[in-house]
Amino acid sequence: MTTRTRRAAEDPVAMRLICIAITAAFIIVLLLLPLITVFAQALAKGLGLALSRIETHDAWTSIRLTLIVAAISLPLNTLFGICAAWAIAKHTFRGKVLLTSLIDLPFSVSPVVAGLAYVLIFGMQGWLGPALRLWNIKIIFALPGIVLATLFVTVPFVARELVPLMIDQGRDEEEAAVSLGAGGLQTFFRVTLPNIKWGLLYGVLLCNARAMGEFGAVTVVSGHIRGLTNTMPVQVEALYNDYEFVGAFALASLLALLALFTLALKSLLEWRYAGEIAATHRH
Amino acid sequence: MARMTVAAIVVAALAAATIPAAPARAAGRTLLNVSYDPTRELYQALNPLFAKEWKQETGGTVDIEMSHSGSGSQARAVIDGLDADVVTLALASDIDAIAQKAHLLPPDWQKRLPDDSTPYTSTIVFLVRQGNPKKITDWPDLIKPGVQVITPNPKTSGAARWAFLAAWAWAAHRPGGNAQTAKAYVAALYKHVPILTTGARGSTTAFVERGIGDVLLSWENEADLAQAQLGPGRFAIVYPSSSILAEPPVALLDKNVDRHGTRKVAEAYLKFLYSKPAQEIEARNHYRPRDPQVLSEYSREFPPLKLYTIEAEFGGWAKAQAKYFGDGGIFDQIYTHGR
Amino acid sequence: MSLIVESLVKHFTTYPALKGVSFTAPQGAFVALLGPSGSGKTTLLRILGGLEFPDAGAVRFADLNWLAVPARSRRAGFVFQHYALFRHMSVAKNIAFGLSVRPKAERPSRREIARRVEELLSLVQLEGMQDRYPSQLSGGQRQRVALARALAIEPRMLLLDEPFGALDAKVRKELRGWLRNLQARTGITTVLVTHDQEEAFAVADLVAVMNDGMIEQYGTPQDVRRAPRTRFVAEFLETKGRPRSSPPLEDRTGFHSWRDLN
Amino acid sequence: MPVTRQADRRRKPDALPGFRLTLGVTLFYLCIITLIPLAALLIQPWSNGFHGFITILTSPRVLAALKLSFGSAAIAALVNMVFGLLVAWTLTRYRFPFRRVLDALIDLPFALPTAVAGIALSALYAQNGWLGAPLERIGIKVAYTPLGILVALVFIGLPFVVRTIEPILADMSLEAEEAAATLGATRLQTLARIVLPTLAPALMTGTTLAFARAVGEYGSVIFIAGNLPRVSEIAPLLIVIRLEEFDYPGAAAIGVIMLIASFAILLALNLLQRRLARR
Repeated sequence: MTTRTRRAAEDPVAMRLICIAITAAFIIVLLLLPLITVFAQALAKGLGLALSRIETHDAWTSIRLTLIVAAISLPLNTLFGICAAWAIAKHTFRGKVLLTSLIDLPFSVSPVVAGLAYVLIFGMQGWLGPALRLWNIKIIFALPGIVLATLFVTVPFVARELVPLMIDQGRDEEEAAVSLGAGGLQTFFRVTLPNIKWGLLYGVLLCNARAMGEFGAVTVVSGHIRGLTNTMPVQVEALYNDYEFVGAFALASLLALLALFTLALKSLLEWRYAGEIAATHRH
Repeated sequence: MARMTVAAIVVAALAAATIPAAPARAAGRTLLNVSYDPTRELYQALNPLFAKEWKQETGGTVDIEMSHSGSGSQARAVIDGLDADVVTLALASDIDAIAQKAHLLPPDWQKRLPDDSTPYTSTIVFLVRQGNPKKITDWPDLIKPGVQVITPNPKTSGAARWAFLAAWAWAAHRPGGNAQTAKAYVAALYKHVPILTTGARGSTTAFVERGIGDVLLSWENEADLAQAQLGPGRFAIVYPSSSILAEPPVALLDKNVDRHGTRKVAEAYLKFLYSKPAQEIEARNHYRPRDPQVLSEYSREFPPLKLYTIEAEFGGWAKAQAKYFGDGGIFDQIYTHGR
Repeated sequence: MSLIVESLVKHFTTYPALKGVSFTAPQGAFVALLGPSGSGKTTLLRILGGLEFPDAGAVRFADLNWLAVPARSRRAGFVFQHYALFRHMSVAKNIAFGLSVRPKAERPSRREIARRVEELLSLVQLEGMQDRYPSQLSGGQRQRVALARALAIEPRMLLLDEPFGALDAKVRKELRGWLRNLQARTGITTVLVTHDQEEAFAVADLVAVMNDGMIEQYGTPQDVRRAPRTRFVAEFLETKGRPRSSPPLEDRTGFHSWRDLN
Repeated sequence: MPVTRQADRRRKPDALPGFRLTLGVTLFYLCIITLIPLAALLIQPWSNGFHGFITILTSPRVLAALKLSFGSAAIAALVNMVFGLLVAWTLTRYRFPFRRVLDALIDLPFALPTAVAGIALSALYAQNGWLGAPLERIGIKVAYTPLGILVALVFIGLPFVVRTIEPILADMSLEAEEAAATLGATRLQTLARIVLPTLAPALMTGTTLAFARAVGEYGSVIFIAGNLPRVSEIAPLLIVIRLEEFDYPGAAAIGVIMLIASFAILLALNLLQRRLARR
């Protein structure tokens, strides 16, 4: 007899097959098909046309603007995330729950609301608009506004990655470092940072993906000046509305490639450093 | 990891350093033209020509930056500080709003240029699918059972407001027609509208690319463009018995051009739109030119039809905007009672 | 140079941890803080190490207002209950840490640090283990690395928090004797926290029996054993070999599953 | 003598340095980036008093938009709860080909810009799209209907549920399940009475997060929703429309309601987690 007895915590074969089938179907239909659609639509009329659409001046400038916005937002939000995580995870104080909720807030606030809030402050009809105009400082409908809107929506990404990780790790090692004579920065760079680097990298990755892909908040403050204040997602919408479907999906494919790159890098990290990540996750 | 952070900060600093250089405008050399959705191709053709003429006349160079979106949202952006030198929008009330709320130009701006500051006109036509399967020839066909009409949201789209008024004018002028019957007709019409996009482009996309609806109420130029670019032979334009004379006006924003020192070039730019070569380009882009000579040259492209005017029928945009599209206006009433 | 602890009071948000604790110990003494979990001994130790601060009271050591000295300047070698080794550093790096973070002017040369590490490794009998990582060591070995790390900074005071708690009985006994010898040789004032009376009596010169945030009795092991002064002490000494209760987990706030959001 | 710490009586000293610096940076940054702008938003809608605020919010169109946003977000969150649980279970417990690829794809909605997701979904579910065409034949319309909104919201919400319960599932020891089995429980009983209760807090957290995110979603929805007032017009879109109609108080009023709702959800969630962590 070759009947194999099932282990107690194992599910019946039928259940396993059904679960796997549903999971695969669900992920393929819900997630994979839209992704493929982006590339299929971009290449619908040939690779050459898709590439030529990316090479236009407006597309290039939107790519450049997107990179600049990400390059400014990332370090700022990384610094913020580290500071917030250090304060929240390594110390006790009143109002911690409130503070974490505030950090989380941009994450569930509609990005449109964020854009609206900046318009209300910096717009010509807003608080600071007229004064800024007097000084000839441009915030909304220019780079600073786009950066601010992006910062708003990406504020929580690094912090929410680091805080639970650092809470999990406790204060022991930092206390040991201090009792051995290390200063604050030494403690952080030599003890804390090596332990959180993968979490930090993961947070930065997600933050970057969101910063480059933000649409709702940016579209409200961008001004839609082609070749000047259109970020890639805004340009995608503009092209889409111009019937430039190939162009829209070509630019969208770049963003989709970025997303794939993010996923690949994340999976690679998890796979390559699985041991280390697990080790730094728990004792 | 520390090195990575440092590298990221350096990159950011470098990026930040390059920024002021990028959008910096050399005074008087750059014009920002804030326009509405369908004019993209038009100004793409017009701008280089103007730059060339300007160079010939003055020796200076001029760069014209374009911003396109729904007419209403563009006006909003300008009011909120989008630093436009000239606006070329879909209808006068959007520029009125800029005058009222941001005081960037005088209230009588429309008198400053010929033809109510509209160098070209257009109208609302029907775009139907190949072979006109639902046999749509005029306004009454739109409210036949089973017909789906695509038109954007009049609250945000200029084209939609023109379409609304075209329908209204037709209904009010038919035998026995009055405001009551017009309202009933328009209410019935909007019951046939399955989706309401924010801009003209969105509704064209839905109709052409996504295959929704039987008839699109469209700008004449937009319908031509859709037919030419998106699907030769897939669509046909139907001219109804009457429509409206759509006048998309242009204006320079005094406060902004004075601050930028661009008044001269902005004035020249707007005047250029009335010149013969410009009128030719406008005609080729399916806008009806004001110049009678050019218009007659292209008369084949623009079948004559009865066009009501906003002035004569509705007492001008200032009145029409509040009455039909303001809060609690007729459009709101139709919608509240409709669904 | 003696250690003087005067009426330390410490409240955590909900309960008092120390309710006025005083004792003195001469230079070079080996003091054991003995008591059940929750009696305040770890809090007291952490105050001595500069990791916790009392609400009231004073500590004098080496003729200094000890509480005013920041933790990093105290040179108090702290051995944590769970060792708190730097898990991303090799054994050698762990031991060298305290020396390598000194300001440039005071920092020994690389070679000097390497020499010291070697010395300490042989002292704790871990020769040849310098390139291992903490995860590759046994409990007893980790324990000795932690000790070597604390000794590397030439501590003025050695603070041990249940140092043998996580080890099995045989290793515990072995290390205990070794520690006693080491302390005798170096003459560093040492405070050890334990709930195991046998351990306390075996290594310490002086034993402070703690209960509920107070010292019930303080004296030599012989005195305490011979003449328990309170009922608590008597009862505590009787319950020999009572099952080890697990130490309370560190208070965790609400963000435990925050990580899981993304 | 070193500087004594008695100078500051408000806060107990702490062995780990940098608390005040990092908290200061955190608060300053939050103020600049989020709090001040949101305060500006909160001030805006009261120009016509409380009554005006209420009037804006109780107009049928606004009510319908809010109902649609919160309702479809709730349904999407429930769909994600069910499928997310199943997906997470399958991905952590079973081994099968391409498991890693499927697992990696879960994060796609985090990484893919919402506007790209929006145009992709609407192309996919349009009448002539790969999925839209066959669905149309069996009489189901997705694009440009409220169903399309649901699809977009399920899309963006899935990773929240899966990624929240996956680590708990992975950490969960098989021993408890095996113990249940030795005590005579059937597999189904074990799943229902041992596994599910253990997962419940995380499942709830993930579902709430998916909900909170879906309520405010804009980019992926506007392309696929018909944007028909009172049928398929979501609240964030109505904010944009109000803005374009120069109706700042109207836009801000809807924004304020959504802001309050999301903050309440998050606060409740964080308090809940704190309570659960104490258990």
